Amino acid sequence: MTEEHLLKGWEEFEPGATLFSFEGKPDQEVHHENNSVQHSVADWRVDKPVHNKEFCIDCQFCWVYCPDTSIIPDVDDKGKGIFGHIDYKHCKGCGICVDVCPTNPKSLLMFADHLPVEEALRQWPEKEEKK
Amino acid sequence: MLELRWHSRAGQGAVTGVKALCDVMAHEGKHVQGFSVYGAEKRGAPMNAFNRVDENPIIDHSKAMKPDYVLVIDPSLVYTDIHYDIKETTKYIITTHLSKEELLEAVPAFAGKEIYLVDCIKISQEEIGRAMPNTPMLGALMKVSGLFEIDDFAGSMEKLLYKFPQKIIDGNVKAIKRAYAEVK
Amino acid sequence: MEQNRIVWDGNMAASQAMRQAKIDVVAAYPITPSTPIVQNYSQFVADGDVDGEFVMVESEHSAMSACVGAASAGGRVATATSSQGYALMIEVLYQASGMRLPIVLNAVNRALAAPLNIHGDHSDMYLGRDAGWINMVANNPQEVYDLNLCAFKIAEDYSVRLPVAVNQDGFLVSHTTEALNYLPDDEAYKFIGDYKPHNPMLDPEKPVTYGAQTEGEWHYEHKMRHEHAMYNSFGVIEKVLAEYKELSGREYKFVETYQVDDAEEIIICMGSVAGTTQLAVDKLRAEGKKVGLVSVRLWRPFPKEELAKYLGKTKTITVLDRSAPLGSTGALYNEVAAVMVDNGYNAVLLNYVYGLGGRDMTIDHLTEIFNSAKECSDAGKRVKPLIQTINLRGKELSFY
Amino acid sequence: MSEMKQIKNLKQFSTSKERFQGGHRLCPGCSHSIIVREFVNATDDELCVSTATGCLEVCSTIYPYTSWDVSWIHIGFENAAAAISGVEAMHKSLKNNKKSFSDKPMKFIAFAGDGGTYDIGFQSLSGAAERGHDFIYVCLDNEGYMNTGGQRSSSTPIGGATTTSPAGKVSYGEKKLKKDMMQIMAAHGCEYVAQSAPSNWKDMVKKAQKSFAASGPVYINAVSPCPTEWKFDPSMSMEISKVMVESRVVPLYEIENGSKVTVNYKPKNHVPVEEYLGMQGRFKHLFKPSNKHVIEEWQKNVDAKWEYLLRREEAGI
Repeated sequence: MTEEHLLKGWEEFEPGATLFSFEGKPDQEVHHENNSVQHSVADWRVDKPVHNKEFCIDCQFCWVYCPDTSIIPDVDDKGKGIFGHIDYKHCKGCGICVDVCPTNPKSLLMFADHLPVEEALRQWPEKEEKK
Repeated sequence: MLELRWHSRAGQGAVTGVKALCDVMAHEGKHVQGFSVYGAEKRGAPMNAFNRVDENPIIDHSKAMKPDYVLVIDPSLVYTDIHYDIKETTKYIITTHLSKEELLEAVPAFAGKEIYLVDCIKISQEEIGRAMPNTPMLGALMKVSGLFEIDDFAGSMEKLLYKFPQKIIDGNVKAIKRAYAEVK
Repeated sequence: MEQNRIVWDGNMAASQAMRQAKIDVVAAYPITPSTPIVQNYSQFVADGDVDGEFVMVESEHSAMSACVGAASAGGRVATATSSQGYALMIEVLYQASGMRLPIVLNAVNRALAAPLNIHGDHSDMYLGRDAGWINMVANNPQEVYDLNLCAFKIAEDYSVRLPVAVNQDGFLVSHTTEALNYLPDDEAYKFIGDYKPHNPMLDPEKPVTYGAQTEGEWHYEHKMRHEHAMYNSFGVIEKVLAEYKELSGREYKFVETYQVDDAEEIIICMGSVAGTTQLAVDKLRAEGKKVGLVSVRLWRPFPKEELAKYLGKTKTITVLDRSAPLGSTGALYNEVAAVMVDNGYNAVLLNYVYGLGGRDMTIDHLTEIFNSAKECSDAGKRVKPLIQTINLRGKELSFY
Repeated sequence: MSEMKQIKNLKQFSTSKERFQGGHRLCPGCSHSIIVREFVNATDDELCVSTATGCLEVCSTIYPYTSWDVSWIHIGFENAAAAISGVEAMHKSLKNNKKSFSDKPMKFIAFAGDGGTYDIGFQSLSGAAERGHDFIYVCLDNEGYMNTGGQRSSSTPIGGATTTSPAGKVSYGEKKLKKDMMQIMAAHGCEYVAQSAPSNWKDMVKKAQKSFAASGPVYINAVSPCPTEWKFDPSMSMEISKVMVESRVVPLYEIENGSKVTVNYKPKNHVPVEEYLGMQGRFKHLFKPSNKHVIEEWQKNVDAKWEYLLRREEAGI
């Protein structure tokens, strides 16, 4: 579904159907209303990843392998990237972040999308013994 | 309107000759048109090129023409059909090493026609260093048609060829003047 | 304006206008009969006469693709092609106009195979009819030169921002040497003006996306915006042509006319045949016959209103189409017929398919067509077949 | 000249400014966007990107949205290379004539799928590479026309079942070996040619940075596991990518200046091809006894190619 405010009349569009990434200059980092970051694909998701800070080692595998740019990192006081939060507006629930998570138990796990995060954290499994 | 038809073989410079004549005539304030009939044929194929010269703008873009002059710059083409669409007053200027008598004997179709002969191949070989019969043919045309004084025409051609090495320019000028003198 | 007189063929006229326009990128691929444009431009590059980039691509498809890339990047762009090359470009012609990129294309018109033919007819121009380009038609080298300069100015006008094709007949114009006048380099460039970029990809301060996918909710609006620009361009084209007349003394109209005021039989045509037709008109007028000529200069957008001005009083109109319509009436005929209906005019209409693959069309042929039209005028109705041929060997062939 | 961005580890890399945004409409688990992010985030230079028609193009710029924070153009299926060559030519022209919009270093990338590279876009790519434009061509190789329902391409490997090379009662699927684009592009004399897989981010980023440092044409073959048409669970994309590398199905190697081969990663443990094939629905039929010979042929081909690369590397040619 398209947001109503974007459905303009023919005379209001930029000639040539061009789209812009930013409002103003890029370094101001204000995305244009036509940047897909403004668009939610949350309704694609059946299961969602939940992050458990307790086990996370900030390896950032989940960040680099997320196909939906939905692992939003933070920067620590040393200027290094660490796990920040999950962008549930753009996460489609593919589960790659869980698959690539190296910790034991994993710091990211999939849960039903409607399950509250607090409940998911309560259900977190124990460390798995190596077979 | 003055109309000319060139008979040549592809690669002998008829198109260049047509353009050169256009250039010189346009310089004199005339309206000109030059074109040729192109095909997929390659070097050596018989081909035609055309000039139109007039006081008024030339807006006819058909190929239909009854030429005032037929210029033949390859000696062997006299044996082909070069007599179509001509009128009674059409004059032929022909590159050949033959005499008028020899030509009439070899090609009876020329009987009763106004023909002028000049050996542009030999002239260009001797003066320019290669068989390029187009510029000497223009010299011969000046003589037969009286369009320009030969010195004026040679001077215009000299300017036109400015991009070439001096040796080539001089050779062309000599060839033009010699053809002017030798055409009969 | 002091102008230089020179002898150029249509291809050289196009090449020289391109040189004077100081194009930033030319991406081109040679094809007869537009090859000399690409060759001439290569020589300009070799001689240091142009500053822009010249990209010799591997096909016409890539030529137009590189032109679209270059134009969206933010500079002046032009190319040239003919026939099969035009056909290969066609996909990208739609992209260029849809993205509203002011590219100038010298279309040296040539027949489309099969069977293969290198000579001039309008099959390729007709093929590009609906591609959303402004299409102008030049009937001789002087017009090729003049319309090229105007094409850049029209295309780049902000309210237009559409690609422009300057069409000329293959060989009949492209390889025909004529005397013409041209402007000094600086005056020609001043007329066109500096390129004013709009949404250039190369500006890192404003990243832009070209060529998005517009599905059902969007496509219609964008196409109609394009349509609006096309209709809107009449005014700009008129203005640019007027400015050019002021500068050069040479006047161009959407529709050129000759002896139409009291004409009872009119021929409507496009391209180099217009000059020959004018001579046929002179010949018949000398015999007291009331004949006239309308030559369409602007093929797209089609000047319906302008054309209507000349067709209200005539008895018979013969439309010449230089392309086989293959199953209907010719494209130009259809435009004229629509103008007649729209205005409630009721002259007899005839359509000739002529000149395919460079077949000659002489004053005599045109005289014959006028005389045939006269029979309809005298009868007050169409007494000839709707579609006829001229200068075609074999049994008489006509349709409808 | 641009400076190479320092990327030692993911902690450092993840502080990069994101240049490809979420909200695009690629399938969950699609490897395309992973590769794109690894690539475009590996430089701070300004970028102009062209993209051939395909999954990436369609899904990243469905009007009224663009996922690109850099300038981007799509023209057609077959002309991503020609399009970017035009952009690059304009950049050069404006720069030479002191009309540039910016003094910042600018690089040019074309992304295309294997359909737009191996097949319909091959001429345009060959032309642009031969002309020596300063551009990087990244093939997102998912071994078929996945944008339109999984038809075969000349990148589809032997035995692969696609909708136009289906397995059936008398057919084991695709009959031909995958076209070797790496060698073809190396033969064009490209300054840098490399193959990589998204699961090895370090390899990909290194190759991206080598590409950005090059000044001539670069070709990158990035294998892109496709959950939808290869038929595996979306969460397994990087798993599959890893097995492709470990089984030597996709050797990570590079060819510099048209000839110098370097194998960038040599797997220590032998993973049989069978394991890789067994993870995907598109090869399921190969495990019928009558098709066992195809798996054997697969293994033979993979081993031969691996040997060939090692010998090329050793010989230094």
